[in-house]
Amino acid sequence: MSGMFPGFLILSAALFAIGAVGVLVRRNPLVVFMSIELMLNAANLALITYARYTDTMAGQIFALFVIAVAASEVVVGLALITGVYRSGRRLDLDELSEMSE
Amino acid sequence: MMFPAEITQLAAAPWLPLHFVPAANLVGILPILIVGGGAVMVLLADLLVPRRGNLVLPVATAIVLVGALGTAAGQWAVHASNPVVFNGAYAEDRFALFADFVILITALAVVALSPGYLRRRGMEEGEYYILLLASVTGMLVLTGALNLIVVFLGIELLSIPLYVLAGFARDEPLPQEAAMKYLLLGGFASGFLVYGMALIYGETGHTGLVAIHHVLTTTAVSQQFDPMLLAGIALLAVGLSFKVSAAPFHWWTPDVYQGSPALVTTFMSVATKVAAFAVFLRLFSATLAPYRAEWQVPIAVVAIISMVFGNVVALAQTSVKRLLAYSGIAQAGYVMIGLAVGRPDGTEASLYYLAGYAFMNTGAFAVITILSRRGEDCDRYSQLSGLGRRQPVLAGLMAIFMLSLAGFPLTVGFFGKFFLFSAAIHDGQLPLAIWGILTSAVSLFYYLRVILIMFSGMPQTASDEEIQVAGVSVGGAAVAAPESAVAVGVPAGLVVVLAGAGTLVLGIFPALIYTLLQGITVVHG
Amino acid sequence: MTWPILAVLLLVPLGGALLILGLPGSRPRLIRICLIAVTAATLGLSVVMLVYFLAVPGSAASRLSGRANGQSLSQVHSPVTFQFQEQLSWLHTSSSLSQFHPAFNEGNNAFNQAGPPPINFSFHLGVDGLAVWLITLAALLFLVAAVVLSRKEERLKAFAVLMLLSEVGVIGVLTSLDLVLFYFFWEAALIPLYFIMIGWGDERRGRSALKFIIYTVAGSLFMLLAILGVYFITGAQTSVYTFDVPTLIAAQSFVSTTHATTFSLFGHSFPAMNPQDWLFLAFALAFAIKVPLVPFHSWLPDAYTSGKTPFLVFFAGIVSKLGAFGFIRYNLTLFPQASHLFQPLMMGLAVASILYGALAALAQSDVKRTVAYASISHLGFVVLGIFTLNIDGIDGSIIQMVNHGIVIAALFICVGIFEARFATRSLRDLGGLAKTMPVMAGMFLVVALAGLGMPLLNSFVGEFLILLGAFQVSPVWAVVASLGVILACWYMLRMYQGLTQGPLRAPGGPDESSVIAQAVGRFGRIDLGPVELVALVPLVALMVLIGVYPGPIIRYSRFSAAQYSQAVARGTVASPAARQVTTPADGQGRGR
Amino acid sequence: MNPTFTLVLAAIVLGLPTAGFLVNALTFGKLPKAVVAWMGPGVVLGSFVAAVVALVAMMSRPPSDRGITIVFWHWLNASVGSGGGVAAQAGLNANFSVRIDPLSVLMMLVITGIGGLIHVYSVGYMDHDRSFNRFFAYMNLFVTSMLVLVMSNTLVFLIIGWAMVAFASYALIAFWYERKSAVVAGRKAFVTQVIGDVGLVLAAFLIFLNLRGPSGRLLHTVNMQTIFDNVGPGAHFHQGLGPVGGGMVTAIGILLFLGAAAKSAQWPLHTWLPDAMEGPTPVSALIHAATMVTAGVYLVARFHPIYQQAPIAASLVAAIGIGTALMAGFIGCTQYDIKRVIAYSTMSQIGLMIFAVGVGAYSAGMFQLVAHACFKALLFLAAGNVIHAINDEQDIRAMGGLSQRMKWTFACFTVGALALSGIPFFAGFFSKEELLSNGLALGPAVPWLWLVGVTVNVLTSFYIFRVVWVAFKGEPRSEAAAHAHEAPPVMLIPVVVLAGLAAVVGFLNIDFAGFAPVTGFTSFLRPVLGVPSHQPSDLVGGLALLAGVVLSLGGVGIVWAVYGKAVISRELVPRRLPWLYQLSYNRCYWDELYDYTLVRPVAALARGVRTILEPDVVDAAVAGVRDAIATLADDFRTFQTGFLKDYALVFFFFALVGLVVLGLRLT
Repeated sequence: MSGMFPGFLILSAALFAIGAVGVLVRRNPLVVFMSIELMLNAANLALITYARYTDTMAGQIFALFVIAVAASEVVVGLALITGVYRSGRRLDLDELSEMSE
Repeated sequence: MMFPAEITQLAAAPWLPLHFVPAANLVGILPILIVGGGAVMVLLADLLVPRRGNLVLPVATAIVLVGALGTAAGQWAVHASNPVVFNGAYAEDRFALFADFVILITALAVVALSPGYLRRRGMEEGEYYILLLASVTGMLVLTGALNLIVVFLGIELLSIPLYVLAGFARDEPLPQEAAMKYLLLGGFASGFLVYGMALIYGETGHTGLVAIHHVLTTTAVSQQFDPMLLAGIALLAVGLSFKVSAAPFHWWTPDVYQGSPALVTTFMSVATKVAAFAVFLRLFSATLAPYRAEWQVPIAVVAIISMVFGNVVALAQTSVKRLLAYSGIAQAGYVMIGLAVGRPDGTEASLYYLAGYAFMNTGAFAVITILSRRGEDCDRYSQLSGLGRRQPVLAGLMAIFMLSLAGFPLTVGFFGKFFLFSAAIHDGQLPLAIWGILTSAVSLFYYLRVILIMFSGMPQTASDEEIQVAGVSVGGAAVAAPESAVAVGVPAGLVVVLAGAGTLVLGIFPALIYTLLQGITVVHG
Repeated sequence: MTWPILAVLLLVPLGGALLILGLPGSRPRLIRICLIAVTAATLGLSVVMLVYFLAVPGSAASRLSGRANGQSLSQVHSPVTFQFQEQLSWLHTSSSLSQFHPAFNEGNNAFNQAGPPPINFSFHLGVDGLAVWLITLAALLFLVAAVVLSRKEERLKAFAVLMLLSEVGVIGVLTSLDLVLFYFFWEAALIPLYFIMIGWGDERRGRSALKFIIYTVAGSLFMLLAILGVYFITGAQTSVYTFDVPTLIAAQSFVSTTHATTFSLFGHSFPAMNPQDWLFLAFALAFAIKVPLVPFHSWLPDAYTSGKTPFLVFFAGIVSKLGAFGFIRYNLTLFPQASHLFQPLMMGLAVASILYGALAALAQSDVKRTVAYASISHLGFVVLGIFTLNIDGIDGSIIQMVNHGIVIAALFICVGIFEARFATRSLRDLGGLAKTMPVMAGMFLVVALAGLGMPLLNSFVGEFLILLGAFQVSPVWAVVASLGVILACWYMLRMYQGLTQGPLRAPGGPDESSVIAQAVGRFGRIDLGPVELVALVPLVALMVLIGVYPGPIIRYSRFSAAQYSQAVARGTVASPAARQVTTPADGQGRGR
Repeated sequence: MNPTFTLVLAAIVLGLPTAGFLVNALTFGKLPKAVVAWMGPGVVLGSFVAAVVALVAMMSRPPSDRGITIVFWHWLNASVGSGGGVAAQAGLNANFSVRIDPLSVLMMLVITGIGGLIHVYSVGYMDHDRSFNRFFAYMNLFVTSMLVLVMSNTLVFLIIGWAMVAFASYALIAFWYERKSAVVAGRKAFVTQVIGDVGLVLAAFLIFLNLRGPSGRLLHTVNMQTIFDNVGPGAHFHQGLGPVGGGMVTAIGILLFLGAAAKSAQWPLHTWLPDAMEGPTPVSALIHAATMVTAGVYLVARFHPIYQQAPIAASLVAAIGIGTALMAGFIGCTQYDIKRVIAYSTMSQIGLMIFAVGVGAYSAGMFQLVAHACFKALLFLAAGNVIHAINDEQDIRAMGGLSQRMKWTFACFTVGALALSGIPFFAGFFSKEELLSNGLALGPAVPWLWLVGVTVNVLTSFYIFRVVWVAFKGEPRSEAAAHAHEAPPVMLIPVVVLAGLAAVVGFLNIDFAGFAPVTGFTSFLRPVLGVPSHQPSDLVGGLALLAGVVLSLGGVGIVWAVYGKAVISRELVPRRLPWLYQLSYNRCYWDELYDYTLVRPVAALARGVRTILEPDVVDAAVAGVRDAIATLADDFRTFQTGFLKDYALVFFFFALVGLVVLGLRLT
């Protein structure tokens, strides 16, 4: 096991955690979105680390796909956020709680 | 490693522009190609035809779906001896094809319901059909996925159009909320899923399920369980549980089901669940089978929590859509019994249940879509009151779906549960079966209450006290029931009647599907 | 019998239901005629079946195939024999169900070692001396209900269709010889019943219906698990994986009840009772709720009070018998040893039902509730007879089931007649009506007497045999149970006298002519009309006939009672075959 | 006897009243009254004729050939033949078979003879009743039932007759159903009878399940002749029903007597009889004097083979009989309702009969039964004439002076009173003195039970002559009594006939040598009942007889002293011994005792079931489960807050749980 290997993984896990906490604590959908992106990129980091470690290509390709998918998710997400904004509501996720129970 | 040398040596048809892809591979994914290509065609057609009230798009969509269905049927009939294509990335085995059938038929039903529903709700947009087809494409990718990357792609391809569809009624506040919740939570769950996949990949060195299975078989025999790998499995399970809306990862389900247009909910609740369960079953019952002892109990616990939570909370609902959402959580729990059992009979039972679920849940939602009107879906209990008098046939069909969801004989729901419990008992998973039984008993209350509301013919005020169970006054919402019968279009009527007929026929002759299931093969790695 | 009479018996009401479904709802007279014709045809068919059955009792031995512990099961016959057997494959799976792709099926994969057992169930129909009588009773009561059903009933068409579907379900339960088929009918019969219950009746019907259905189904669901348990346990021990009832009954001779459980609770084996005992209890729960036995009866008074008379005729008359039928057909034959183990419990519950029902009946002022609790008390006798496990008790129960069906239907018709005329069923509001409706009072008297077990009326025969059977098991229980007879006399007379005797008391005043005028105004007549006579007279005639000449019923129910008592006797005497079963290899047996 | 001939006769005896009942019942009162008036009594008298023919036919045979069993139909055969994998097995085999022997013929004669007379009487008595037809339907049904009871040769049909009689009695007691008291009395009678039925049924079970034949094999029979053959004296004691005096026979004897006590109104099941006087008077005469209440005596006599094996049970029977006789006589002394006095008299007299059959003097008991049937029916019918004449007034305080206006009735009533009191040489003299003297030689506690029995004589003559004096002598004490008229012939003739019988029937037991066919009552019954094992010596018997007569006359003397000459104040006992008087007047408080210890507790229990157990336990348990789930639903759904970040948090939490659980392999 190469020396730097656990380091990258720990970094990846930390990024993932930061992203998750971001999702949990922020109320602005844009920031939440960015946190999700952070989580996905944490996974990308892990994938690439592993790809290096196992000396296979699959992880790198996987990461590319994740980046592409994340991008398309962002497109949809931004459109939705725009929609909410245009309907005259504040960009606050706590406002979006009409349905419950 | 992705493209070994022998693939390039295979002769490709000279007329194929993608000459480096063997024709067999393309034939293997023909349904996907048809639906995916169809989506593009419909996109183009949308530009050409006049916008509102035109039947070209739905008809075209339907043709695409029928074509895919026919192709899938052909593949089933051919029953290729080695169904693996694209070098182990995808399998058109019968397991996948079975799920494809269910998905395509559901999509077809949704398309048949669409023109009328969209017109009533005033959202006749061509994008609707495109998004639908795109989502179906994702589902078809998912059912046969033999590589973690493909699984991820399939899930996202399935989900992203649905995020849009959920918020398709752009001018209403609830769909916006639904779409936002779905998108953010979906992305959140995707993070877990991908991270889990990354861990599995890292610990096994493979993304292909076949290779992963080999590695796991070895480590399981030597009892060298890798905690990172197990953590990856856990995250994978969490991500998939989210997609099948199993508790406690179901939180998006009630809100999204309620907020989305009823027809989207129909599609979401059935097709998504089938596709997600297909990959769930393949991954766990097959690929991760060597680690069954490790994941069985957590999965069983999730199943039990789903059954309990879904059924219990459904009791307190007053909206049929929301009721069906919780019911869907519970049904996911039932299907997970088969998953937790993991043996072939468990897998079969789950598939049988999913097939039946497609009929009954599509039918139930279809009734709701038929009752919808401009600006809202009429799904409050109070709006169903007296339906038995106004529209006895529709109410009768709804009753069949409710009975089926409750698991009564004569309906497909009975044999679904029968096979599931049978598998559980055979595997010695008595607690699963007992929890299934107990929660089924609880579920009777709310399913039968819907029938009671439709048929009892009692004035709403009288039934308030009668049917109230959790302190929720059913009549409290005071939404007036429609006075007159709504018009049921021919395609919509056909869908409901066929769903009802299917529910009954499969409930009386389980062999019709079960013999199909007997021939199933699962490529599992 | 060369033609499939049982299938026809199922198809006639089903076809009738479809026929009526096709009739216009605006023609109530036509619908009613069709309904009566169909139910009458069913009764005719069942009588034909009865005649053929009586001609050759117990001729058809059941077939068996399979091997257990080196011995071919075909050498062993089911102790209970069935006639008119018809069998159609329903679901038949091979033993290797799904193959996980062979190319990848390597290594030491625990997953693929034990393939699932085949699942086989079939449309297997057949009857014995227990079922024939109940089927005939059912057909009769449905005809009576059809007669009682008024042409002016709202949504007549729907009622008629649902009624015929109920008949299909009930006959299905009684004729099925496959556990899955049995459960299928058992539950499916509830659906039309539920629709009738929520559609017709008093304003509390919705609650009553929900309570009934949830209560029954909740109990039945455990039976579903138990059915699967029987399947797998029997299969594991005898390698005969089947839901076929005769085969299972025969196979019980080979099932070792001391063998450790095949169940496990996440790896821990199940403690205390052996699996057979749990299965027995699961079956018993379903049946105890259906009968119902105290304390599982709370659905009954509500359901009986809410229902309309035609519904109650067949609901109280035959549906409650299905529980008792199940006790005999399944509990005694499939779990002989557990039947002996739980005999005190079941007899205790039965006696508790007898006394509790009687006491509760004694305190009611609502006559419908009185009849409801009386029914609990009477059915307590039936269950008491069954769990004497001897020939007299079981025989008495079979007869008493028929008797109770006749009596309770007649009682509900009578009570319904009072309710229709006076719009009340409270003993506080009614009295002395013999003066204004002498014919009714006469009929009601016979019915009430039959209800209290008067000799030369039908119930006496059954109760006598049941008590005789119980006395052989435990004189104390028999003596305590016979207190129920005394209480029955008390509450029946209380009801009969309360309604017909004493000073005239009815809505409309104490004056005879004004009472009559009120009733005529509300109903059209005061004493029995022709339709009501047509419904009541056959029942009353049967009460007398069976009371005076019970010979034929006994002669053929006796045979089945003997078979059942013999089947359950396997629980005490270790048969040679059972002793051979030393260590039934769990894995091998299941492996196939 | 010729089976075919006997079969026909028995069929006629049974069939005529049955037909009468059916015709009457199935026409629902539409039959013309005149037809019923002829048909009702006619069928019973026809039956009587057939019974007489049967008697004559029987007497023409030697004593050893006077019993025959005839099977009418196979009612229920629960035996199983072999086949179909089932072994052959004997089961309950109950035919409707009848036994024609001196005992049953005697009972048939009493039932149809006296019954016929009472039917005739009823035509007059019920003339104005609007339910004339119904009355005769019930009466005929009663006769049928009673005949089934006495003729049956099968335990099961004995029980059937037993219960049918109870029903007929109930129907007739509650005949005037608009009277609340009649309805209640009917119900009380019926419920009490059912208690007795249960005793009988349990006894039948014990016999059926335990009787062994000579070879020691269980017989599983309900055929009474077979039973008697196998328990009778001289037979294999250690088979049958076990050893003499063993638990089995004793239990059977006691259970049988439970049935007998209910039917014959013996303590502790006696309280229904006085209330039964709510029925029309002919009913009281037929059912509650002449026939039904004596069924208990018949039962014990018929089952004497068993009682002979069960001395403890027999002694109990005797003691209860004599005790009831004393108690009823004591109560009868203070009652004012004329019918109740006679009812207590009946209870008392039947107590004596029960005593007799208990000590083993079976034919003496039966003889008293016959004599009692005559004079008690006479008393009731005569009382009925009185009641009819003074507008249904039954209180003797409202009568008086009737001897002037109703001479025939008075005469007949007096004959009945004399017969009842045992004044020589009326019927009661012969029967009762024979009966009592047996107490000096047989049974337990000799001679103390006899002493009690003789004491009853004083009470008997006191209460009945008290009625004679108060009701018939003196001045009319009411308007109605002053204007009373003699009854019409249709009511009077049966009374006169019965008076004649009451006067002479006692001579039946005198063995006129060569005066065939009447050969003396005891010898007539000897083929069935045998003779008592001991007789008192002539001297002792003579002294006992003398004592009895003296005491009876003493009772008359007291009445004369109190009511005739007023030598003794009427208020003596009420004033000096008020507790004694109250005890008697209030019927020893048995009704109250039963009300507080049985009826009310059961009713309270029933109410408790309805008001507490049902709603608060049974329903509450179900509702509790439902509410618990509903509460759970309410709690659970609050988790679904609607806030996205809550969702994400819970999701995250459970994902961590899964991660930890799986990652650390906690499963």
